[in-house]
Amino acid sequence: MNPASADPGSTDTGMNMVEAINHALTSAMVADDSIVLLGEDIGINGGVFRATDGLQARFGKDRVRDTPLSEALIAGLPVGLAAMGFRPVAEIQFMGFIYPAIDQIVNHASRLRTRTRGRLTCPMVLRAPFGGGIHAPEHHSESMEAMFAHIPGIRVVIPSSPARAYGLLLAAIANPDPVIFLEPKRLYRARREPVTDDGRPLPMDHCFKLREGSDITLVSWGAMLKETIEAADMLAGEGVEAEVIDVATLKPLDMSTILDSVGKTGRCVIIHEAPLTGGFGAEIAARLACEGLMQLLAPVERVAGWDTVMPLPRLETRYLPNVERVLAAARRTASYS
Amino acid sequence: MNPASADPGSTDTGMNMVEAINHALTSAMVADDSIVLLGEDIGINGGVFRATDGLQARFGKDRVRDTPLSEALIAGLPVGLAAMGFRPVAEIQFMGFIYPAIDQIVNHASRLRTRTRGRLTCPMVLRAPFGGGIHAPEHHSESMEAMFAHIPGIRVVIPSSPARAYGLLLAAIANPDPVIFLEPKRLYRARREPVTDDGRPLPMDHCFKLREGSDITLVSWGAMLKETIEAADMLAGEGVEAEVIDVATLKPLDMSTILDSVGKTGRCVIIHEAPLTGGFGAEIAARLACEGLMQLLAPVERVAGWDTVMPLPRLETRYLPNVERVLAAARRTASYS
Amino acid sequence: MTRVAEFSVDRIQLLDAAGVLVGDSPDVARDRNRVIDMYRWMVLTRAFDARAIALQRTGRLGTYASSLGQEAVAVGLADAMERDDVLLPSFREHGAQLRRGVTMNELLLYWGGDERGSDFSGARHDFPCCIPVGSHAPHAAGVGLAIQLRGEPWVAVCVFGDGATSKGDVYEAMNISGAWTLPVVFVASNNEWSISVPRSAQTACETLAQKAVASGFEGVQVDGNDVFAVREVANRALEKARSGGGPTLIEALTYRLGDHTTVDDASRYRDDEEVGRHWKQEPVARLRAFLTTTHEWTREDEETMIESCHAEVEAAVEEYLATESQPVESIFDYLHEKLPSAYAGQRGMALGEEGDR
Amino acid sequence: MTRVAEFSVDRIQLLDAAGVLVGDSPDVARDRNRVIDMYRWMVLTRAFDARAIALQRTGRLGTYASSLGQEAVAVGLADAMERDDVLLPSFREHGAQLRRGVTMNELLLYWGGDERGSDFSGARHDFPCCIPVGSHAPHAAGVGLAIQLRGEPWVAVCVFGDGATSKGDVYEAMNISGAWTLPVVFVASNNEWSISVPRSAQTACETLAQKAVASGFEGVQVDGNDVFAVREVANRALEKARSGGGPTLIEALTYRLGDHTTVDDASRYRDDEEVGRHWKQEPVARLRAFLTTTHEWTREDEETMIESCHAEVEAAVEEYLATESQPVESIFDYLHEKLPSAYAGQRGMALGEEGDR
Ligand SMILES: Cc1ncc(C[n+]2csc(CCOP(=O)(O)OP(=O)(O)O)c2C)c(N)n1
Ligand SMILES: Cc1ncc(C[n+]2csc(CCOP(=O)(O)OP(=O)(O)O)c2C)c(N)n1
Ligand SMILES: [Mg+2]
Ligand SMILES: [Mg+2]
Repeated sequence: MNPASADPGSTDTGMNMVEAINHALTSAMVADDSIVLLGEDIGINGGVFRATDGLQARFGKDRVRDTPLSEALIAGLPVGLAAMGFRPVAEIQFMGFIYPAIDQIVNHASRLRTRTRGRLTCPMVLRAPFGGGIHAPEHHSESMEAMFAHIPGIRVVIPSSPARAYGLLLAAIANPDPVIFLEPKRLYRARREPVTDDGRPLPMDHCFKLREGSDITLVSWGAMLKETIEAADMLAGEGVEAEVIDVATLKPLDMSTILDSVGKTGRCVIIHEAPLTGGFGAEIAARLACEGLMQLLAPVERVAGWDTVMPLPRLETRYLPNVERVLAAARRTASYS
Repeated sequence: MNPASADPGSTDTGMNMVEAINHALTSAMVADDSIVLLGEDIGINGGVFRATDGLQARFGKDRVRDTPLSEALIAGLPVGLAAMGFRPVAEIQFMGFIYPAIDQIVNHASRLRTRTRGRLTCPMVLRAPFGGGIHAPEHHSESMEAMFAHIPGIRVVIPSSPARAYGLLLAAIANPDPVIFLEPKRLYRARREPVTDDGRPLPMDHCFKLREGSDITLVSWGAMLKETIEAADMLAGEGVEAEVIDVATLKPLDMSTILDSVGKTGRCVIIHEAPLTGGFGAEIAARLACEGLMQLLAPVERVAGWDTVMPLPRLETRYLPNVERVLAAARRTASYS
Repeated sequence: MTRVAEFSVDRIQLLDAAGVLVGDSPDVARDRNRVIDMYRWMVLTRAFDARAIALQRTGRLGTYASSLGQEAVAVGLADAMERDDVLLPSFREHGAQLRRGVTMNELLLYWGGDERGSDFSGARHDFPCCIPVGSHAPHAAGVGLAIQLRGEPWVAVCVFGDGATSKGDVYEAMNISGAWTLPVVFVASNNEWSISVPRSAQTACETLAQKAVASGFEGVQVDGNDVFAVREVANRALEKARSGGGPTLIEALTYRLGDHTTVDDASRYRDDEEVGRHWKQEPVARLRAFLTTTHEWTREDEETMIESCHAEVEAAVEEYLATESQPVESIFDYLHEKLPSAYAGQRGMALGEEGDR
Repeated sequence: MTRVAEFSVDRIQLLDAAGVLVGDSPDVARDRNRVIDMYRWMVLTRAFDARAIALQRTGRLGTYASSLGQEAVAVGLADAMERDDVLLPSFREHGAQLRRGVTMNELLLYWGGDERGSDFSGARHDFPCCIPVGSHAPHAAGVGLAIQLRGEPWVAVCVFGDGATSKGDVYEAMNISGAWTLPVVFVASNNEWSISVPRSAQTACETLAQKAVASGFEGVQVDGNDVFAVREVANRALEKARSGGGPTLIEALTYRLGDHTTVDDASRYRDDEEVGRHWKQEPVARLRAFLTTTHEWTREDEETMIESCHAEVEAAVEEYLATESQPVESIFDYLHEKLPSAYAGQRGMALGEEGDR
């Protein structure tokens, strides 16, 4: 249930996403003593994906702590720690095991500031790998980010590249309020890119435009940006210039970037791995129907996981949206008149 | 934390929603020995809202069981019971305490049939009161139905009247798969109406049209239908005939009834108590943007709770959508051109 | 078959139901002023409780959970704590909160539905009430870890009820506190009822103290209506925690003399006879009897104290009733340190409504 | 100070590491065929494990969790169970599943990513593997309740690891099983590691058996590499549960000789030396030694058995490799008893894609 290891590389050859996360954690911990990492197997083992590789050796057992196998606690203990002035960064080993932690997120982390009118606060980050595509065992491939994006008082951030993982994680850690940081594990080792390890955060609450285009807007986040960009490239070959938007921070949602784009293109396809119904794509499509309706030249389409249980690996690729599905939707949308 | 008591009335004077639920449970338990009720304080106390009043006396302690204070268990134990051929109906005392139960819903109840290709199944019902408006303590007024409506493999049902509570609860109990049955506690004692205690279920997976109209479609569920209908009545006075749709079963969503209505009216306002972002209203608005776009004559509006933590009672009414907000949105939408 | 481990649970009582010292007399019992001080906090708590219920009955307070009969647990515990220790209460520890500097006005605001009630002017590090039963236990572990990491001599004190001991998160928090030798004292205030569910239906355990065995540390039972014993046991547990000895679970045996809350009707599920029996054990009368026999506490002393407590409560009630609600924008203004611009529109709408009215 | 409760934990071993009987000789040990039968299940399990790992290494199986070194826990337990008892395994009880009639093809399908692997042709009431650690413990309580309500003599047997004992839901399930005297046997298969976290970091408890004290029932330790002792202790616990005596927690002391799973690299966090030490305790060699000295087990007997086990495994592997995936619509067709019409369109789209390719 923990994938093969690799040691975090240095910046020269570039970094993959796991390495970028490792570097962001390192950089933050060097700069700020109050950061404490917690989670299952994050110590000597460096996390089952190696995101915390070497950190216990470097920062000691006080600051990089293996917890007992207790997810409710992994979310709840940081609330106490954060209220006392620390900045805990906790890891849930896989999103499939995050559910016992929701109570602490909804009932405590998200509202400690509100409840106490700012007397106690909760600057914590809860990291968890999520999503399919690595042929993982049962319960290891789901995408349930929408459950979190509905919870008031938190941020939900999902990186889609090593550089954005680096910068957004730094931003999440620096943020004075709780952040759920969901890492698309299919991207962990998918690609290396140059990442400047300069401790500089990227802005949260902000969509990233990954590709400019004037014919159609493709909106996605996390791992599905891979297929989305592939589709955009193919569309370009067909003479359709797609603008690709990486939502990155699902909550709070930077709708203006999306509205601006759709204002220009009049057409929008939203792509996500999670089940269609009540997925976060619904919020974006809803906002288009509410705030961007008159700009729409074609029905909004959502390309998403089916409204079914995520199948085991043999049928996994039949569940996950693929480039063909994205392309088909984009073609329909682009040619709609 | 438990509201004043009242003993379930009989059909002649009509029933309020709690009484209707009590009668539905009774009727189902008389007809089917395999039904077992579980929850905190549901026995001699009859539940803090008295939904199970008198049931332990009538059906015995084997079938109406007070559990220890353990919500994860209240959701998880029924999975085992159901797999063995029973039909458990479990109560979570308030939705604010349901979060530890989500793990069992996502990872087990919803997928036992899928995982075992139908060898083991999970015909369980999880009941929980939810929503604001009764000036309840902290954590007692939230509406997080959208979190559940995103989970594949379950049904999410919300009644909005005594009769629908009666019929839909019977349907939920008879259903061979898990149902999350959320009861708008503001309606528990709000209104009495004649309910025929005949053991007849109402159809799930089906919206109810509560009012016919051709000018605008108002879509809501649960407690907010009260304000929605009030608004519809006032709109009628202004010459605007609103069609009012009670979604009732959020998952699976009967979108065709909504699309038909909006096909007729071209205008739609969706009303819910839950926070706006990622609320279930998003799904409905999204479906309109995807499947009903060309019928829309005006932007879809959503009238919802703010994207904030539910405030304590003193500011509760400033959080919950009220008739004025519904009216304002409906007027804007109806007059849009 | 080899015996590999043995455990036991002890119970401590110093003052019997008649107010007679039965164990070693603790120092504090000999100090008249200290005893009177503890007694006053208990009396004040009871007066506050009664007034809060009255306010609720007349629609001027929300649902309220009285601590009638449990005052010795709260006060004995808080009395043993240092200012910089951190209290993580459940929702029935008014006496401990008051004793630690939470004002009555704050308590009333909280129970009256105003978030400012949890913005304690004193006890700045104490946690607010915790309504989701037992969910503050993990926070206590976190607070304990913070203290441990800083090498400070303070202790996190987490109080919950008998019902809470059935919660998985309480167990998880106790387990990690044991594993990491955290400075945490867990107090199970066993008032025999979890709303309508009796302690005996909550678990097969003969004691709640033995729940600590599953987390590898000591559990001890104390007569929770005996403020001396509570204070003594708390002291020991606090000292142990302060000196690196790790957590303790204290089971305080007490009784909820009132309804669960103002919306509960306990007569639905328990006998008057049972309640009557427990009135004979209750902590305030017990300490008064001790004061009377040992420290020449007179009827006049008593009346003066009761009057002053009532006056104090009344002053707080007046302040509470005169407190205006916060403006609607407060719903937004404490959500994040800085309101994300995405919510500015909603804030405006909420304010706009203000204008509409 | 009064002592109010005492508890203890015993450990049972019948066969020492050298395969010599040290306790009372259990009946089963005298029955050559029965011993050989148990031995064969253990050898078969080990052969299966090795083959599964090989399949994973060559890309023909998904991530796999081997039970190398833990065969005696699984087989001893399953051997003690009745057919109508219900096994709720974690993900490392292949031996128990095989012994109870789950086929090797089914196990391979499951670990190969095909849901049909949990549609057991035998053992129809047994639960599938449980990946979310400990989350099946509440199910065991539910199964126990079902059995109790029907007045049947069966028992729910729930197996989990040492790491799982830190989970709140495991505690909640044990607590209710105690409170309701449910016919459940909980088995903590303590293999000393929870991935990279050693048992000692999981809890301050000296034994995991003592976790039962918090739920008010008996906990017992057993040498988990001693199939006779496992069987004996399981028998007692099952009999107790069958006869209305309620739950037992069995802590089986064993060791995970391999990596956590095929994607783990245990050399990152533990010494070869430690693993080497544990190889001297392992259950298969131990039982073989006993068979050799007591029941004239020969090298030929051994070779014949190993060959037949391998043949059995190979046949299953062939069957597995020849099994076509289910069609895409199976994603929809087991979601509900009847697919809600709302999803018909999606099912169509999923099928449509089929055509596109
Ligand atoms: C997690 C959770 N479940 C249910 C409730 C509803 N509830 C409030 S208090 C209570 C009983 C608590 O009993 P106990 O822990 O003994 O504390 P006491 O009320 O007796 O002080 C219940 C069930 C809650 N607040 N939180
Ligand atoms: C709730 C949950 N958290 C985390 C994981 C990831 N994980 C899989 S196995 C494992 C360790 C389990 O250890 P233990 O209970 O001792 O069982 P063992 O693997 O040793 O058999 C972890 C952390 C999981 N499957 N479920
Ligand atoms: Mg209690
Ligand atoms: Mg283990």
